[in-house]
Amino acid sequence: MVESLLHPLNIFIVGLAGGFLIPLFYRLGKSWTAAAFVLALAAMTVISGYGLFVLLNGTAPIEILTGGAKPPYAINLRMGLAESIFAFSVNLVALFGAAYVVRERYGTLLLYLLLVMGIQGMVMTRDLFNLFVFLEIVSIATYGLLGLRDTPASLSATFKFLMATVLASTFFLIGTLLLYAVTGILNIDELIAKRASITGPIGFAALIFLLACLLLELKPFPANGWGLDVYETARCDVAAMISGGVSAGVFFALLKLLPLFEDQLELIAGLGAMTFVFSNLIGLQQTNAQRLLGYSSIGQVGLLTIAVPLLYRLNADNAMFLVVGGLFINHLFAKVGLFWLAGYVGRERLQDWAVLARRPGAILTFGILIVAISGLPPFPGFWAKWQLVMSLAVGDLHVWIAIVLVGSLLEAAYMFRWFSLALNSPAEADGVPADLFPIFGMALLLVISGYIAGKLAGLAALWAYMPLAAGLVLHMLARLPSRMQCLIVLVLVTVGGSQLILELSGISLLFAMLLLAGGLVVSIACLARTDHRSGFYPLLAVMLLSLPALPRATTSLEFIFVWELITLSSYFLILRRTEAAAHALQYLLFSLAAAFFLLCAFAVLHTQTGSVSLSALRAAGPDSAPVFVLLAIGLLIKAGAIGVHVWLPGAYAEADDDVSALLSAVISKVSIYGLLVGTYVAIRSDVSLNLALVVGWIGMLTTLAGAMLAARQDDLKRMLAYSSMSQLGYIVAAIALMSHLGWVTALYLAANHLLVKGILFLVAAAIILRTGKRSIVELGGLAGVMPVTFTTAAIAIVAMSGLPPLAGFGGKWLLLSAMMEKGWYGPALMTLLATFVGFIYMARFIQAIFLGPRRATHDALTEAPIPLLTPQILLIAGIFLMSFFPKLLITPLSNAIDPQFASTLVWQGMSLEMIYGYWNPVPVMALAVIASTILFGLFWLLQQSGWWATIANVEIGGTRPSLYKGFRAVFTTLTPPWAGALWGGLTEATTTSAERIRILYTGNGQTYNLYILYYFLALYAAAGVRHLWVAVN
Amino acid sequence: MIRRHSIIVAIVSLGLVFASLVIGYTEQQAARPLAESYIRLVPQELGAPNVITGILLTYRAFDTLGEIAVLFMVAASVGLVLGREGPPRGVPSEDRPGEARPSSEIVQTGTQILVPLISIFAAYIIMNGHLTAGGGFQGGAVIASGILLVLLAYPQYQPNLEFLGITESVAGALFVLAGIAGLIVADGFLDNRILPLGQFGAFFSAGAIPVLSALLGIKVGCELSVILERFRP
Amino acid sequence: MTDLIGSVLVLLGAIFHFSAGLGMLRMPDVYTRMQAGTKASTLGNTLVLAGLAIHHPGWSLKLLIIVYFVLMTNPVSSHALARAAHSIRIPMAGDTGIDVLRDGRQEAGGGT
Amino acid sequence: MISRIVLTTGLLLVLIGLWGMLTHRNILRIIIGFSLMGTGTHIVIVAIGYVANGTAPIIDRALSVSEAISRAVDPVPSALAVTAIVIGMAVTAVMLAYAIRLYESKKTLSIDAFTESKW
Repeated sequence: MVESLLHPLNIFIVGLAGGFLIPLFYRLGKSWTAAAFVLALAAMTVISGYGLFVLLNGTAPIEILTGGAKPPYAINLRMGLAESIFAFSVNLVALFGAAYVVRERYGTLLLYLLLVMGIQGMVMTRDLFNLFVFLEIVSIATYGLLGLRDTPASLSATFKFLMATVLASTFFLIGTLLLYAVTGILNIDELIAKRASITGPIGFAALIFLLACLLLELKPFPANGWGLDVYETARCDVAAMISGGVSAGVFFALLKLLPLFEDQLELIAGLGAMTFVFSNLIGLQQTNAQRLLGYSSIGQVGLLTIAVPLLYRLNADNAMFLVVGGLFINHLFAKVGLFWLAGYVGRERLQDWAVLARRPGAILTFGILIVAISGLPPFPGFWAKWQLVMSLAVGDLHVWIAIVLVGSLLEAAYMFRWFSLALNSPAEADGVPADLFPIFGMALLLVISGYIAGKLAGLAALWAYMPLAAGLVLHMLARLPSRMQCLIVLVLVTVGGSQLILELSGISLLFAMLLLAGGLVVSIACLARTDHRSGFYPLLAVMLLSLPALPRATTSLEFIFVWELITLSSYFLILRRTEAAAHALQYLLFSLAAAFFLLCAFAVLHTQTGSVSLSALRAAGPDSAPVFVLLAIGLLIKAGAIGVHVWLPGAYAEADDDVSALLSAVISKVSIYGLLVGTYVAIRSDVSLNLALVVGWIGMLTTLAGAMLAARQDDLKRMLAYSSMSQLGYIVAAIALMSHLGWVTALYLAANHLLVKGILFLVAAAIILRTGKRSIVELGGLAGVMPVTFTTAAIAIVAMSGLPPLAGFGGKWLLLSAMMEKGWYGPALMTLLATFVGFIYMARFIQAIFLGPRRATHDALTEAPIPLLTPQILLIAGIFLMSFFPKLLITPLSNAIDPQFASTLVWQGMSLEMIYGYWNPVPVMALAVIASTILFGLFWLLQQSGWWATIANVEIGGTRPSLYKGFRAVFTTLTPPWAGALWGGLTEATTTSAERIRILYTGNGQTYNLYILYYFLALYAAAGVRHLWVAVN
Repeated sequence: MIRRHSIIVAIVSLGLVFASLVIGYTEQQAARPLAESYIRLVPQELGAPNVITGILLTYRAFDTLGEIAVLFMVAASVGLVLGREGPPRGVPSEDRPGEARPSSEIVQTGTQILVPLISIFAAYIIMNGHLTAGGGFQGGAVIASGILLVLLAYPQYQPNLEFLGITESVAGALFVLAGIAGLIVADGFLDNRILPLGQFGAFFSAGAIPVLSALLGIKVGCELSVILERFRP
Repeated sequence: MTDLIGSVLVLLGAIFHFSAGLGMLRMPDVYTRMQAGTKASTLGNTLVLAGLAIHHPGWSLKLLIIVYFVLMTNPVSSHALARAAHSIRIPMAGDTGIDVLRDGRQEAGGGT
Repeated sequence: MISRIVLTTGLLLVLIGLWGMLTHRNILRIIIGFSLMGTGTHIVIVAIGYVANGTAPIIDRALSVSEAISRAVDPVPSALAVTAIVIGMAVTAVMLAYAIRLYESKKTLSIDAFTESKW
């Protein structure tokens, strides 16, 4: 009995009977109607849920017969696994959405219930004309529900929507009947079986009519003005049902009929691509919240329309399941949640969404939904996109991969711009908030489906989710005082981190320890701030734990998952400061671009070696040069190499002081680890060794440019940001050496840079905390007032600049000897020049801030607080350890570097010990001291003789022309802002092109009908050309 | 001007597409296999002489059920959009005279003569749906035309919306009930063999088809009159 | 012989229908077009049906009912249409002589 | 031969409906254009079902089952036409309802007046 009650046919019986009986219940009383309505929705959800459960356990698709006869004569429906997923998710959304509709008039309940039934009818029916009837049921229910809001704008938008959908369904009707004229069949399964017989002009026209309707109902790019107007003006829950539910029904119809359109697959994918890219492009220019959601919803459906035909062409069925399921579920829950949030906020302009920041739960839900839509971990969109790129790469469809990634980047751009607008713009008093429950439900469903999709994609390891779990725990404890929370974070990270790095070995162990220890020590400084920072500590926990998780990743999926987790958590941390909004967005976009390059690299690797694990990098064949190129580009973007460094100073400098310390000291090492992992490939593929030289040159150029830019800065934190950019250049060059010694130097420099930059940024934090000023010109003579900070800064500067006896000198020496050994004389010369320029800004750092005349106001300053000093002292201890007992670090380093790697190198030079042995004696140190004094003397003379003034421009006005001003003029001329101009110009070009394309939507309904007609004709022509083309050869 | 030219170009090219259809079209010499089996099956399995009503009310009854849902929703949407319960709609503007004027005496007498004729004709169409041409939808439309004539002739006449609404819902619910009965008694949802097939061509024959056709006729009649009522100022 | 008469009647009916169509096109304003359309087509129908009745004597009763139905509906509906057109003051052709309805309404002081 | 003429008239009606819908400014004429297009589609549907010199598929004294197979018109398109006509009517009713509300909101029926949301 129960079995027959849960049969999918009951969905339609409940829907129809419920629909017909609601007016009767209304006569009984309003509460009866609402109860009947919710009961009907719940029944549908239970039935489809049970169907999903049964199908997951492997039963055959459930056949639904009507009219007491077998299919060709009667209409049949079918509930397979895909249908049950679509039906169940739409039902869930409808059930949650019932909260918005339940108090309306009975007509609305009736329409809502029949709409949900209509969508499931479209998903399940196997009869073409029945699909037309359900399409009409869904459309008419939408027309009725759109009538709920009766502003003039929404009425005219609905009329445009009405005209467009009637035109589209007429196409479907003509198409169905022409198909019947050619084949004499209405049942979809039989049609697909006999699709070879659909020939001749009528057959061709029939298919194009059908395809045109299905695509038009999905609101394709040029002919979707009407869809956008409805999204903008409809009531938010109706718009949610249209964007989520109705597109689900229509999209599944397209999926079902795809075998019929076998020679138009590329055309469909092309049209989908056009929609995906252009709607995301125009999305950049939107100011109205719901219209922006309209563009994003149309874009997401466009992405689905790209994925399905291509995967069908490659007949990758399991990939199709994860990709279509993941993308659809992601779009449905996230988009519906955001539309409800639009209703919850109740304001149109994006800036006015700042009212969300005042309500605690709301901003978290908004963040979850935004991250989910942009296809970032841990939500289903991310896994689906990963699987999509992998499958497309297997099919060598690289152009499509580029389209998908560029579109997703555009979407992430305007979604996160919106989020930062909501977080940072000033908020006025907010009204009484409606209930957040349905939206929170959607966020919860996203998290659950994200985990399931993750398991499907192959990442079931719990350790990958540990950072998020820690973040959740911290979020629970948000009520505690901030110092307590910080301690909990430190404890959690130590425990979690150590548990993470247990199984590691070799370089990954060393790197994991470096990142974990560095992160912990530097984040002690967070104790300095006692004000309540909502959301800071959970994000900090996520970031600190995902850092050691990166070396733990064994497959490329895990690597990208953790990589994007780090990017996300650091983005949100930077975003906390209102001035950092623009820089944070730049940081995110560049990091995402880097992640996408890595994704492409792993996709190409996957096609070549067939395996997803990172160790495949070692086994890469000789033709794996493109993998290395893509990897290198991605990692150089993340490391902030010359040309792509525009995001680095803004992100590092504008973030909170302790966050910027973490960013530059610890997170910048992530790209270094990536390079270490990636460059194995370089050794294998023949062409890569000189590619490595190119990377080496880029590294050295970055160092030089970074040093010069740092020397130009007046802002304290910007100078340190540029200096960490230049130090990273050294490390990149060291790795690019591809020699055993080179890699030892790289790791040695990385550790040294972490310690040094940690101290310097904490010093900067202390100075800003005490004086409140950031520009060096206004500071001076702080040594007297802040002695301890002065000493730590001095030690750090000495270590960084490479002066003996501290670790910096050892690092530079190793780097120089590695370069000599490799024969890279150019880069070696550049290293010397860069060190010299570096020394200039480091000297200025000490001289301008600590020595020299002190301002009167700074006399009463006190020493930096303890929590800022303790990490500095720990780091200093680290530096001393590295300087005076290098054996402790270098020996584990050299045998940590994979012996197999070392063996391939011809090792004729001095053994490490021997070089190391040479390093200690006094002559080498003396030589260095003499060299630097001579250089200084030379410049001092030049400056005195006035020759210098002629070169530097008139800027040196002071009585005693300071050495520094001369250099500054020279450096400004040497580092013209080309990179800034390049990226600025690019963004300018995208925004203006978006502006120009937007004019297409004139708002006139009749014009939109003309666009629809032209869309059909274009489709007919394109398919016709392809048809002839196929016929010709 | 560009608009007009672009419209002309669009229509002409669509005309070309249609021309290709007409050229490619060859008239059917004999019934298609599906049609042939329907013509054989409907009289034999369902006992209904009119093959189209047989298809409509049994084999493709799910479509018809969808149809009823469509009409039901239109009545509801028009009600929502024109908002009977909302603020008094249709403030009498200058070009619409006060409340509607009673129509002329000729029209009233014409109505008195015609309405009985129309209702008889409608009943004939509905009840003989399975025997001769016609059926629930067509009959319902004729009923509605009768009611429209009455609305025109006597503007102040207010059809009882409450009653129409209830009959509409009850008829729909009964139709679904008949479908469920088919599931339990006969061998499929909406199967008409829940009642005896009776003698071929007789008034009470072809199982549930006459009943379904009657329900359909009443429901469509009520729905269309509700819609017409909503459209009055 | 009877077939000849029948088909002649049908032909006559067709001519009247044609004239109805012509009238609709050529007449200057709404009212004249309407009366042309109604009168000619009613007579046309009657003649066609009569011709049919001669062709198939068996059907004559049904045809009679149809003629009755046409005679009932066609004039009444065009009458209602003309009154409605007049009440929303659709303009008449220039050279109309007298307007009985308007004069009638003025005498009653536009009471209705 | 007959069905080819019927098919052409149907398609011509669709074109005329489209032309009316695209050129006329008044919303009611646009709706008339849409209903014309609907009627044209229904005529096309029926034309597709026509069988050479066929008659209505009603089995009675005049047309036995065996005879019907060769002389009866294809019943399926006619059945679909009934459903399509009902849908056409339903959609026109909704359009007229919105036309009334549009008229009340802006006191004009010209489609060009309703272009609020754009870009």
